[in-house]
Amino acid sequence: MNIRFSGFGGQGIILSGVILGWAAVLDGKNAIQTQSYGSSARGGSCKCDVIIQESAIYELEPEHNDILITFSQPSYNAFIKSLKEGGHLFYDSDLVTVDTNEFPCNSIPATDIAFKEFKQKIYANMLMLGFLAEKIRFIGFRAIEKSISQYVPTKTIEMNIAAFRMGIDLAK
Amino acid sequence: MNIRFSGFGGQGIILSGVILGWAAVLDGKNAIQTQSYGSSARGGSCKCDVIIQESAIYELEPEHNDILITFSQPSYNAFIKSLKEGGHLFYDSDLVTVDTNEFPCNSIPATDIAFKEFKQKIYANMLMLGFLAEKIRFIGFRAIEKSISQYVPTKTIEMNIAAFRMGIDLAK
Amino acid sequence: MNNQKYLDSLKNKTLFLQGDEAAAYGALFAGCNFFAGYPITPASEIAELMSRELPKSGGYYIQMEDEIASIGAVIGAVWSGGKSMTATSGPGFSLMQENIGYACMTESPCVIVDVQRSGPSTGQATKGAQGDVLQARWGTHGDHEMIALSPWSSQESFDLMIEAFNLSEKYRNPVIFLLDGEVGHIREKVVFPDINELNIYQRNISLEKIDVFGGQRIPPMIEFGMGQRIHVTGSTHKSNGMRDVSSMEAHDTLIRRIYDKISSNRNEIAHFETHYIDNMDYLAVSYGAAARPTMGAVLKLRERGIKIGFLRLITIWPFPIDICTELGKRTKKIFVPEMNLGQVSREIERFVNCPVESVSKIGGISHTIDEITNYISANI
Amino acid sequence: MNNQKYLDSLKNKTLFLQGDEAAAYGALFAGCNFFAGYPITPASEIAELMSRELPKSGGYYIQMEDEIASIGAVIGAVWSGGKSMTATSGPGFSLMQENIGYACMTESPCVIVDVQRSGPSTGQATKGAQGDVLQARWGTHGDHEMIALSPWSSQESFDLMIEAFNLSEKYRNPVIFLLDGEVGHIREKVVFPDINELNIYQRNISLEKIDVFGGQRIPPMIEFGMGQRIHVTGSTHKSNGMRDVSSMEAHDTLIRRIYDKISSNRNEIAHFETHYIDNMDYLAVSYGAAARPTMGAVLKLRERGIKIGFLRLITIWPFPIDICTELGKRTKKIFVPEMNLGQVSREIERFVNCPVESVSKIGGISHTIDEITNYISANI
Amino acid sequence: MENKYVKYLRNETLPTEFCVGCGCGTVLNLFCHVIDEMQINPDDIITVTGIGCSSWIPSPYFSADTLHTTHGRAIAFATGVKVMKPGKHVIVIAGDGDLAGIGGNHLIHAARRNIGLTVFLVNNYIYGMTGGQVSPTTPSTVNTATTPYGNVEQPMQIAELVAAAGASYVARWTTYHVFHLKKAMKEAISKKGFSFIEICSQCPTSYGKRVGKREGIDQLLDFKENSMNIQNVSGMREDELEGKYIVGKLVERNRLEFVDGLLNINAQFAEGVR
Amino acid sequence: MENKYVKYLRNETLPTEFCVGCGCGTVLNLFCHVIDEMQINPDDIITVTGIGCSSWIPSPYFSADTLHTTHGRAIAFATGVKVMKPGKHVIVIAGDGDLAGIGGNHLIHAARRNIGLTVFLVNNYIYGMTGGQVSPTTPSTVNTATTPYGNVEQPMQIAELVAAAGASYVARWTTYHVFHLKKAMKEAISKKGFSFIEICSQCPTSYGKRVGKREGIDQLLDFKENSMNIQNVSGMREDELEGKYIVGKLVERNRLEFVDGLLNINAQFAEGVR
Amino acid sequence: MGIKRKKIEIEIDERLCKGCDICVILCSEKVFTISKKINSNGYYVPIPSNIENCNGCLICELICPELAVILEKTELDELVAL
Amino acid sequence: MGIKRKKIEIEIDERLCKGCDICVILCSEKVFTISKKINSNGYYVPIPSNIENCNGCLICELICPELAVILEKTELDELVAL
Ligand SMILES: Cc1ncc(C[n+]2csc(CCOP(=O)(O)OP(=O)(O)O)c2C)c(N)n1
Ligand SMILES: Cc1ncc(C[n+]2csc(CCOP(=O)(O)OP(=O)(O)O)c2C)c(N)n1
Ligand code: SF4
Ligand code: SF4
Ligand code: SF4
Ligand code: SF4
Ligand code: SF4
Ligand code: SF4
Ligand SMILES: [Mg+2]
Ligand SMILES: [Mg+2]
Repeated sequence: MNIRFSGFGGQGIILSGVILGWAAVLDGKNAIQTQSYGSSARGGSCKCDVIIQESAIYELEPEHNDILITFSQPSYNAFIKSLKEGGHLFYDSDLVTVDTNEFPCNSIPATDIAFKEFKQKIYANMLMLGFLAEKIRFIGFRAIEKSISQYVPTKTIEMNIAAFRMGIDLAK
Repeated sequence: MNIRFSGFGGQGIILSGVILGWAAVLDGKNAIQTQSYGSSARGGSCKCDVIIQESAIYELEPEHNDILITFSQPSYNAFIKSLKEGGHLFYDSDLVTVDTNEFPCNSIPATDIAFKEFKQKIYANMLMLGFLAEKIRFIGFRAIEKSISQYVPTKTIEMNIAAFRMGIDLAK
Repeated sequence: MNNQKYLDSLKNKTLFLQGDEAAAYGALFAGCNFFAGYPITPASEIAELMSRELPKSGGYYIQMEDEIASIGAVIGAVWSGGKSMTATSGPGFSLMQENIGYACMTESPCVIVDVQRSGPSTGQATKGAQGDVLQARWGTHGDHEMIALSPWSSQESFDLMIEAFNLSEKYRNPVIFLLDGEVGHIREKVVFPDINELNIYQRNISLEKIDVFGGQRIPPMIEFGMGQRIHVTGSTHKSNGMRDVSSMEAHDTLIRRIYDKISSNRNEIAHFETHYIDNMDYLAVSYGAAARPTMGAVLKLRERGIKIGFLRLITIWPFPIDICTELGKRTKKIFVPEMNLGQVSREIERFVNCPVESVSKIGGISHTIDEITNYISANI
Repeated sequence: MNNQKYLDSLKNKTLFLQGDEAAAYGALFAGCNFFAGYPITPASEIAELMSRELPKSGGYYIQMEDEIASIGAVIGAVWSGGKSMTATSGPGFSLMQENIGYACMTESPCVIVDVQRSGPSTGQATKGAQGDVLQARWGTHGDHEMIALSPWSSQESFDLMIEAFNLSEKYRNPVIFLLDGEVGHIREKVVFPDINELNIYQRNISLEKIDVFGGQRIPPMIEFGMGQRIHVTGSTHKSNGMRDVSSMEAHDTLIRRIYDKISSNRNEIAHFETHYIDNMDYLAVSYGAAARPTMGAVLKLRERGIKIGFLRLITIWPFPIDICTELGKRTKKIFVPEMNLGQVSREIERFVNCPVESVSKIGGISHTIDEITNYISANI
Repeated sequence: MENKYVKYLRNETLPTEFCVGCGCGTVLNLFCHVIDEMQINPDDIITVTGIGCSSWIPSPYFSADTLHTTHGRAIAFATGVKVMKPGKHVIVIAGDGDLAGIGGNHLIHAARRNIGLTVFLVNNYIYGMTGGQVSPTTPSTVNTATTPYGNVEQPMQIAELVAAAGASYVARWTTYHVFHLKKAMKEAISKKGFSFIEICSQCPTSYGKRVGKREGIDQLLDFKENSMNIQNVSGMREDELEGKYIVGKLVERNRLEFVDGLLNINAQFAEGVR
Repeated sequence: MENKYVKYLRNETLPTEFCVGCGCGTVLNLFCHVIDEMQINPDDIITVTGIGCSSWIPSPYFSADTLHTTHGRAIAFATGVKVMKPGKHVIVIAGDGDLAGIGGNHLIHAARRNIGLTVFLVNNYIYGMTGGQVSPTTPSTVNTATTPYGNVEQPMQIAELVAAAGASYVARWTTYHVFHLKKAMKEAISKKGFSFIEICSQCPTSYGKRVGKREGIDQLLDFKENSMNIQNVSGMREDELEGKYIVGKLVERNRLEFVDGLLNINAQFAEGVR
Repeated sequence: MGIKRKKIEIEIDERLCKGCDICVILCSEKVFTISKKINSNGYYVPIPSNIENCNGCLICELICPELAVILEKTELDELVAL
Repeated sequence: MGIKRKKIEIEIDERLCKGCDICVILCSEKVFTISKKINSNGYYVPIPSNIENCNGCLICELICPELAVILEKTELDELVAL
């Protein structure tokens, strides 16, 4: 399964991918994660790809994704074409306007909720991750939570997991 | 014919070889000249090889010389082995003591004569060149004189040619 | 914390690491205690990790003013008892060439990581490539041999880095660690070993004054400050290290020994992996990032009934000549997927009589499995 | 004095010149008006002659702080309308590699002389060698092609330097002038031509704003200061020069064009000389200094009734593949005398099926005729 | 309405790729103003630069002949340009790492040689483009991506160094000092010989955030509050000056410009004097 | 009798290959005296050098561990040595072209970094070993092998530059000033941090003969007659100082030594403070 | 004698502005206010809401990193009774 | 009380000296004279012919580029009547 997270730098895009990839490994799967970063343009769009498979992973840069998660209009525009037929689109409904109905869509106003519920926009990524995990159910929640607690600063583990769980609830 | 000039830096060794080589060219022959120079050791021994042939010259570094001209004991010691059987040795009799009688020897106290006759030791090389030219007679004197006048500073052409001619006379 | 304690703290850990990071940890396990470098994409992660971890293990990280200084400091550290390394990408690797030659000439063991990016020149700085394969062999002036290794995964990046240090110590030669931007940047699972079970080659140091530059094919080293008053020079030297810049024999003896110590041990140094070679009509040869989709393609082609074998090079230099020569006799055609315009494929041509076809892709993105599968299907 | 007057003053002159000096005069005849360099044995004579002669012909000589700066200034001068060059030896050539790649990438015509000395590293600084042949091709990172020429006499050094400038202008690529310390330092007769009878390739300069980096295989150049506001970069760029560091297509298009403009014109660029190839059992291939005793040996062997032909390479890169392939089919064995441990011989192996034997000699002194004669006699 | 200075930029490259609040943009902005006010035709400008965020000021943004070179080598390339085009304004704009780190040798030698280049060094105290590694100007004790436990090196005083190397004009200003900086840029461009301005600039992304100044404005306010004019610092101790930005003109003097020196010799040959 | 300092040399390499009257020999001689007087065991010295005549002082002559590196890079190599061997005296001796020409960047950065190296730069105003090409310190107007019509560049004031770069100890003396130079060498070796002496030295072969001073003694007499102590030059104009050798101590100050900085951090980890 | 009155117009170029707020904070006359609305590039472009307070110091125009502040001064001659 | 009298011996190492004459010219007491005889290396080694004039300043020993000046001071104690 090929999953692409995308958005602006600073939205925690790459962290989401790393957490998911590692969670897949903890769950006994094979996973690789790659990211693209601009040279100077820190504010520009950024992406993070995760490939998760039961078998060994030989392809490093898949042409098409099964899942696209996007947190900004420019990245939506740039990457919607990479989504496979039948692929799933996830997006922040406040930040992205979708102009196609080719794909099954899933959205929450993650950034807004994060700001309202956790006082910091940065938790949007964990909200979305929970939302995604529940909708797709390909990686165990336990593995993801373990991965979260390994990757986020110790002081924020609780908050991040709370956001993740809220994401799950929102998807139910 | 392979000719090696040798001595200390500053004795005009290389100039002798260049003049002879160019004279050979002026005389319609093929000639190449090479020189070796130490890295920092300006006072150490130095050598200058000239190859003169009627035919094209393909060999750049002959193993053996037909003629060795030497102006210092260290260079004599270093290069006497490079002289071919039957090769000719020329040396400054004040500066070099010869310890073999394998080769036909020709010597003049060139440096001493230069100092006495021309007030500068530096003319020793032209004295020796004249001496050599007359003894071996392989390049026309006119060509050598023309070459000298092209290579020495304009002001010293006359003196150099005078020294060259004195060398010829000394060989007679 | 000292080195042993530090490594014990990592024992048997499993982490999700980029190839770059895995290489850095590999170096730490190999005993690297000195890193000098200069930031450059896509190699900076190595420096950053080393700057964070080395002080914990009692080692030293320095950021120098440029890459020339970096490799210089690395070599200085080697002779002062360090196990040392640097990491860069093409532009910095080009700048290091003069002193890489110095390391060959002085037989200074060290590891130079080149995380290859899309060149020439500045090219596409954030994109991976395999364009420096021949530069790794021929980048510096004068005759020399070279050891170069190229991993295809994070785990191998870790494991092979230990091997890189071992080879460099054993053969007293710089080792080029040819990562590529793709393998350097994928994050994958890496399992650390127990340091006590690893085979770490200990530098052969002589405490007496002996000939450090000759007398045997691979002489022992010394360490500065022990009283031998050794003379180390990049000029031609005698076996005692003293300069000899005029004798032909001195040069010939030195250079041929330095050359032969690698080339005559080619088979010991050359690592590779083969698949399906017992029963093949065609052969794919690849390495590093490109080897992954190649492996995928070979599996796919096999499924389709095409008898194709796969030779994955791990050691690039000295080139694994024997296996190529042998396999070359048993195949109709060799396909070489590489992220360059055909560099390893050229080398293979020297040893085989069958056609060798470069399946090249440049522009920063590795081949897809389909691209290779389709290319081979169409060209057999 | 301006350039025309200056060159007229040299018209038809015969001089006794070192290969280095002849190369410098060749450059002046070719219209070189900018030289930036850094002293190094055995190349300093070129700089010294240029510093003396360029001001007479209205050109500029600068000694820079190092070789990296030298090649940088050379490229800066090119885009400002200069015909420019530098000269160095192995250590400096290694340092220049990064910016040589830049010259390839920006298609900046210039000539880089490498008077090869005994390496690697500092080696034997005053001794000649041919150890940088493969470095000339592969010294910089990333995929690129290269033009490299190697003369065997002072006269050819002069003539070939004019060709070097012409090729560099025509193909918009740096040209490596691979002198060796031996040819660079022998003094021989050189006859200058009449400048008015020479074929000097005039740079194709566009006064309008056009695509300077694409659109055709070899686009015209511009000159700074003419109002086009051109953008020149060593990063991957579009045909208008603007950076594009993310698109695979941009990179692929650019790099393949830069590569192909040389490789597809291989036969036009490749100069060589053949002797006795119509009727031969064996073939000797050589170039530069080593070609001279090789020629002597071929003559001697022929006298002895051994049917040996001789291929003297003048262009080393792009490699004269066709002639090698062809002659390879007609010979039992190829002997390659070189002053290195076998560099051109490796390349030949790619194209022939007969045995290729390197007759290598290192240590600063070229082969004697007897050495080559005896070696070949003993190994046929 | 359109900003009338935008015409000096390559329009298709806008908006810039600089991070939000980056000082590079201010330097670019001021440079446009300077060229406009000096009424210099951009066709008479050749910009030369290296690799780094600051190098993007001329490449691609400012619309003139642009030579985007390798990391650290801009001044070396520019030397070749200036010799062949002595009548043009050859202007180098690049970063601290580029010009004073890897390229430091070219900088001091060009200053010594007194070649008529104008150099604007954008000192953001960090390797910005590569993501925040320590640079030669990073203050001591600062944590960066490669000094996670604090920088143990001492920052280079670039302007002072270039002055000691022999430049004809040397000044230091910050991106906060827009009027002074604009004036200094004009002086530098007008000056015959090697002229140099160290421009202290904010880099919120790679530097600011490491010193608790996450937004561009935070560093600008620091520049505002902690700058001292060079005329007022003589006699102050090193530790008193820590954390201060010493701004002002360090040097202005007349020496033979390098290319003039070359041209003189050539003229002597041309006139038959030699 | 034997000179008791010859024991500090590699005997088999004597007599030296320096030209008659070369100042490199005097530097070598004084260095032996200094080591003897300071009672330093040569086993505790690691010399590092580059390529050039001056580099031959340690390589091969002075008998200690010797790292003879590539042209210009001695200080970079020495940095690796010092970090791994902080307890040893790491001493760099090389030429003006080597350390300040091609190697200038390493010089200024090592000074800035304040790494505890001792650097003796033998400034003979020329590229000696390669036969007399202009160097960064060749005075203006001098004819050399590559400035046949006179040098149009300005000579670098190396000591001043190194001082501006941040060194802990900087002095300049000539080979004529044997007592001062000997004392300065001792101070430099004793000093913690980066210490530097520019030693003006004669090169009769490649430089002296170009300025009418064909013998070593001629340049020594020039040093004798035209030296001024730095304490007496303040306020003098540039043109008044032309042709003068400004000798004396330029800087002596205390700053954190680089390797100490690294060791501090490691110690914190070792002690579990971090 | 005439005294010059200046008419100042200020606009912010939506295409270029990245909402760094440098102009907002450095303007001593508080001419700009922070926008609450994100623009199509994703930035909050300030609004020059108090142009009448502008003293024409030009800091905003000069310091804007995106050349996004467009400031036009029109000078109107006006007779003033002394 | 003792006053120290110094005995000074000076020798020039023939193997090392290259006859640069720096010692000859810089010795303020003219202790050395230029030799007329070339040595086996081809150099004219000075002769310390006026050792008695030597004031022990050590310049010759320190400045000799070849470490060829060997200077030994022996300090002899001596009783002196005040
Ligand atoms: C030879 C070489 N080494 C390293 C790099 C990687 N690199 C690119 S930009 C840069 C540093 C940028 O810092 P600076 O010059 O201060 O510019 P900034 O981005 O801070 O404006 C580096 C090290 C390179 N491109 N080339
Ligand atoms: C990279 C490189 N460039 C050039 C040279 C040639 N080279 C050898 S010594 C030298 C200069 C020596 O001058 P300096 O450092 O002043 O030492 P000196 O001989 O004057 O003591 C040069 C340019 C080299 N060896 N390596
Ligand atoms: S990283 Fe720093 S210097 Fe680079 S664009 Fe961003 S803020 Fe500006
Ligand atoms: S060339 Fe100059 S520096 Fe070199 S040994 Fe001779 S006198 Fe000394
Ligand atoms: S300073 Fe410029 S970019 Fe920043 S908010 Fe104001 S107008 Fe926008
Ligand atoms: S010109 Fe000055 S007062 Fe007017 S808006 Fe701009 S900063 Fe404010
Ligand atoms: S100074 Fe030394 S080398 Fe020179 S003449 Fe005197 S003893 Fe001999
Ligand atoms: S010690 Fe002084 S006085 Fe005595 S010989 Fe030497 S220089 Fe002359
Ligand atoms: Mg910076
Ligand atoms: Mg020098």
